[in-house]
Amino acid sequence: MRRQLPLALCFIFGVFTAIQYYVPHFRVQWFQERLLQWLMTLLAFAFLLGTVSLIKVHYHKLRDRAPDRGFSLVVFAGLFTMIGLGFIHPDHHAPGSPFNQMFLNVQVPIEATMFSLLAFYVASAAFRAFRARTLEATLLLIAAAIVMLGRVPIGDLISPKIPEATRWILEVPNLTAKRGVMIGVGLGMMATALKIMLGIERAWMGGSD
Amino acid sequence: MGHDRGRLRGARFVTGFVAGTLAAAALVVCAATLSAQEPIEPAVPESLAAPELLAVPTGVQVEDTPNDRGASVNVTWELSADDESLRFEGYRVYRSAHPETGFVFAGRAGRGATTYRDSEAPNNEPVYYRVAVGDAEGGEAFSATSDAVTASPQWFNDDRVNVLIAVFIFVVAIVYFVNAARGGKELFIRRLAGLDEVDNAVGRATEMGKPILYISGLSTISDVATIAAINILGEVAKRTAEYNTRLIVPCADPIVMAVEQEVVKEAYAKVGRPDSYNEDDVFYLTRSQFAYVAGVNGIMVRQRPATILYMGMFFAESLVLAETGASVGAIQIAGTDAVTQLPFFITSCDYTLIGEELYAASAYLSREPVLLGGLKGQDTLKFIIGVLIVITVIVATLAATGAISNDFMTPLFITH
Amino acid sequence: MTTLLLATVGAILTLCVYSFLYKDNPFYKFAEHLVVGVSAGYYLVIYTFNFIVPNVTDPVFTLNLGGEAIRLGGLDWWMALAPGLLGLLLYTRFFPKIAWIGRWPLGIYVGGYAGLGISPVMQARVINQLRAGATPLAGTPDPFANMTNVCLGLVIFIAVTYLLLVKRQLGARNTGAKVGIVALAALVGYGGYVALSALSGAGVVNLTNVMLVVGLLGTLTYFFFSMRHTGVLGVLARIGIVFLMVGFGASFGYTVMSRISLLIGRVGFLIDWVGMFFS
Amino acid sequence: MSWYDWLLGIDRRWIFLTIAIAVVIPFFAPLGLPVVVTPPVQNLYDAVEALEPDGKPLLLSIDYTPATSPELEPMSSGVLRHAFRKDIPVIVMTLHPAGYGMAESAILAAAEEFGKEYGEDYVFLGFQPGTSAVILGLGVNIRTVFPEDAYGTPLSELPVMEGIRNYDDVSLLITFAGWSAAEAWIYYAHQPSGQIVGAGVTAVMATDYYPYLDAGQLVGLLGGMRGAAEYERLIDRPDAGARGMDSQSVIHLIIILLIVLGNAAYFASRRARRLAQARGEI
Repeated sequence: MRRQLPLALCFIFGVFTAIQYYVPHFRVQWFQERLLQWLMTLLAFAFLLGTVSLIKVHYHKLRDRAPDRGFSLVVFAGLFTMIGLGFIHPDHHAPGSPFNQMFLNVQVPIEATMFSLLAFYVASAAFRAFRARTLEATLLLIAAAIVMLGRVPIGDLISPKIPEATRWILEVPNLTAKRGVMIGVGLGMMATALKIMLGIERAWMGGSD
Repeated sequence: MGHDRGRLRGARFVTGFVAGTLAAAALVVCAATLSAQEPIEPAVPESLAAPELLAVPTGVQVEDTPNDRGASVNVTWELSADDESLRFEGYRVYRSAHPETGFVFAGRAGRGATTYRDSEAPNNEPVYYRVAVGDAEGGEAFSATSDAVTASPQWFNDDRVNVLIAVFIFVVAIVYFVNAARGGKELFIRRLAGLDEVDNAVGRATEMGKPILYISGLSTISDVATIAAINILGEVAKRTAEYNTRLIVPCADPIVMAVEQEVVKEAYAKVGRPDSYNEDDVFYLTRSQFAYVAGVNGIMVRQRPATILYMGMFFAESLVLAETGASVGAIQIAGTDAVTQLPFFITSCDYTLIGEELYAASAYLSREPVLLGGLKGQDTLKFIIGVLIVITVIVATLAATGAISNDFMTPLFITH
Repeated sequence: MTTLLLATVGAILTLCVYSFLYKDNPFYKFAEHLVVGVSAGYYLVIYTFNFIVPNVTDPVFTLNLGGEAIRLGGLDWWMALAPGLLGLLLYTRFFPKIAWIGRWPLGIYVGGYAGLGISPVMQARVINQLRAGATPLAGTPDPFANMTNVCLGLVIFIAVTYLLLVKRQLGARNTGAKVGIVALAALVGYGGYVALSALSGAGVVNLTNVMLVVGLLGTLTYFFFSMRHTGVLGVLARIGIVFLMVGFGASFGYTVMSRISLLIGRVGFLIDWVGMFFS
Repeated sequence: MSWYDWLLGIDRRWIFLTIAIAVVIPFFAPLGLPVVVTPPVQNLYDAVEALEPDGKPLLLSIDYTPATSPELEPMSSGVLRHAFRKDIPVIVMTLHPAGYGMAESAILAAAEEFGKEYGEDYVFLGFQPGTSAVILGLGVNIRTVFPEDAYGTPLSELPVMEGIRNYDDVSLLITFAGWSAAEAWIYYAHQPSGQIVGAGVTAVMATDYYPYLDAGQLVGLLGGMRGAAEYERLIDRPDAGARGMDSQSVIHLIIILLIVLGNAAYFASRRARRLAQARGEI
């Protein structure tokens, strides 16, 4: 029961979702649609697990008087405000709802700004780590420089050959390399999926025995 | 002795495989008999007759849609002579169980269209179709009635035979080599530079008295890369448990967190240090991509890990994480199948596992024969694909230069 | 007024995050902890109301499935109850004694998704790519012929220079000899370019497609794990890694654009915000 | 201290400052650089251009989130403007909860500009969770996936939705996404139903989608702000995409300069070290 049953469930449902791909009959597809809903619903249930973990970690910080514990209160404030607003006003996406306002004016700007930090990091990575140490590294940085120029108007101004070279890089070496990776990764994905179904990869249960 | 046990396990494996397949087949049958969703009844009929009617479409043909879930019929016709007319308002398709009367509206198609797929036809009952043209004044002219057609659902999609065959070969290859490995066959695996460093990196963190940070990507467990990351985490956790080094695992997905807690706990138990495991070190941060990054950046600058491992599925956050990691002076080892993020890991990390190498990593670290067997199976398929590429390229070249016809290649590549 | 207030909140938080570029500081810590809390709450609420409510609680308790009434104890009702029970089993983790029951729903989740992927991946990532990769090596027009030939000419030039200059260390002492060798290599490279152009111009061979095929085989070889990369395999794997690196370089160059777009978006937001005070 | 040691040891915050200055300046002093149209963009434009006015509707899935909207919003605006100018009916939906507000604001702005009427000329279906399940569901019946539009109106009461049941009744599908949604549309809409799919993705993702373009699984592709700028040029209405191109150009030059400087310093220092080694100083 402890190990066999979850492995059996894993195998049975795996074989079902694998086989339904070949069975268009509505009776099978009907169950398949339900099953997809089940999977998403399971994830939804798991969010409570995650949230409890987050609360626990920050509660322990407060309890243990860890440095910066004050900020754990900020986490709680944000978390409980959102949960409170979300459950009081279930109309989450209504333009004026407080839940949506919190999302648009707190979460969105912070996240977008975090994301935009990338522009700075790209520049510092280019300066710090882009070294022509080996043939491979040299090719990487030459290709990057050509594509960078070829994708902006200034490349067209310098020479019409640059956009042409950019297109060539994207559609010849890049295309075929990506295709190779895609096939390889595809095989790896299928093999891993198969090994999970067959109970060979069972790390998801914790441990390998 | 060991050989016999291997064979015994192999036999049990095969029995389990057969039994499981039967159970799944039973599930399919159950699902089929249980479900009772019948197609919706068609809507209200429309009025007929109007002045100055447009030319009707001719040659109305019908066929049961092949390889479908049922309730679907393909209707085709030839364009009305007035298709280009300014008064033309589109084709309207009508359906009836009787060839003369009782036609109900099934759907419409625009100017220039010659096909329509009715997806609300009754299953296993003959029906007839007529195609009407509507004009600007609301008038309608009907075509002749089509032949009878019976919509039916199919139990097998024969457009996907090629995929099925390919998957079958793949499954056979993997199962064969896994069994061979169970039987004790020695399997070689080439060096993966990044993974040789894992041991050194753990040692280094121990010396410096600093923690190791393990980021298993931002995807869910439905992503195969995440599974690979979890497997690698198990191996890494065994090493950190041995050295008694702190391992911090912030998670972006609650299910992944639940699984990783199990995996790390198990690893600590296995090397005999269950007490060193701290559940607060494997925790959920948030699902939100850049909120997660904000949190992890904070952990990096405050905990100053000696080693950071990035394994799994990554998105745009990869470089923010890796550059912040570099700025705190950590040794960084990355592995992902996210092609777009690989260049960033390659530039800012010390070692990077590219694409499929990530899947090979858990086999490489654990050296478990079954996992290595799976790799051998994958390589076999890769070899077959390589041969296929050579053959198809030769055929395509011969065909393009007019030496042969390449029609016989088509069935191999039909795609639907 | 509200707009200005809300924009100000967003702008201040934006500046808090940018302060991290200077160094870690309390403003950043505030924004970081706030967004972790808010976003965790956001996802909990969204997933609860988008999945648990319509798929489980509504049908099970109010017999309402997507706006349609269902029968208590009917098939639809059981189909809604099942994921609810499975979901609750996840919470057995909170009770160490029965925590192992939590593996049942995990088994369904992991297995269900594992099976789902196999065939579509085979079709989209393997068969379709194989089909697209079956390019004829001759007899088709080659829009990239010139660039391919330039590249191959460069490869010849570099190879000759490398062989004569680096490998044999001929020019280590003599600058004149170095220049001569480079000039010779350039000549050979240019000759190669002219010869290849003549070849592809005559339609004898489509070099771009040759490159695509060789690159594909090389990349696949690089991912061979169960054999040592020596001999032919070694050469192919080396070609593969060259193609991979050019591909990654291209991704990098392309990506830089996206990142800057985001920064432009944020800067635009801040500029608009400042503008609000003057309008 | 030699120049290369200084350069190699430079605080990265100076680089950050340079980037910040470079991105702000074009906002106040636009350069107005010209944009050349590439084939993937032209193909998508042609696909929209070929649609019938008042014919089968165009389905737009606006799947981006606020994080990627700077790149993708100009694209969706461009395509919406193009469709509205040609009087093509438009159905808008989203696969991402955070895409709801994005989709709504994009469509409202474009509809207002062209005086389009809700329900008659376009409709917004809102968000449904479950990516692949939603896409597969649309292939069977739109009404089971979206029984009503985003504002609670049943689809049967919206003229533009009349007779629209699944992909058979939709002319072209374009997805704008900064995540794997575009791939999902290929797998679950193009593969099973043969639905013609076009995509607008971030510049990062664009290279990954070339194989799909090449294999005919995508009819056209817009990649990043540049793709948006090209589309803006095709519909002859420069906007955010074109404006962004100026900042892009300047920063790209700076980054290339940084790569060159970084390498120059690296090789100079390596050479100096080798010479010192040769002299026996180390």
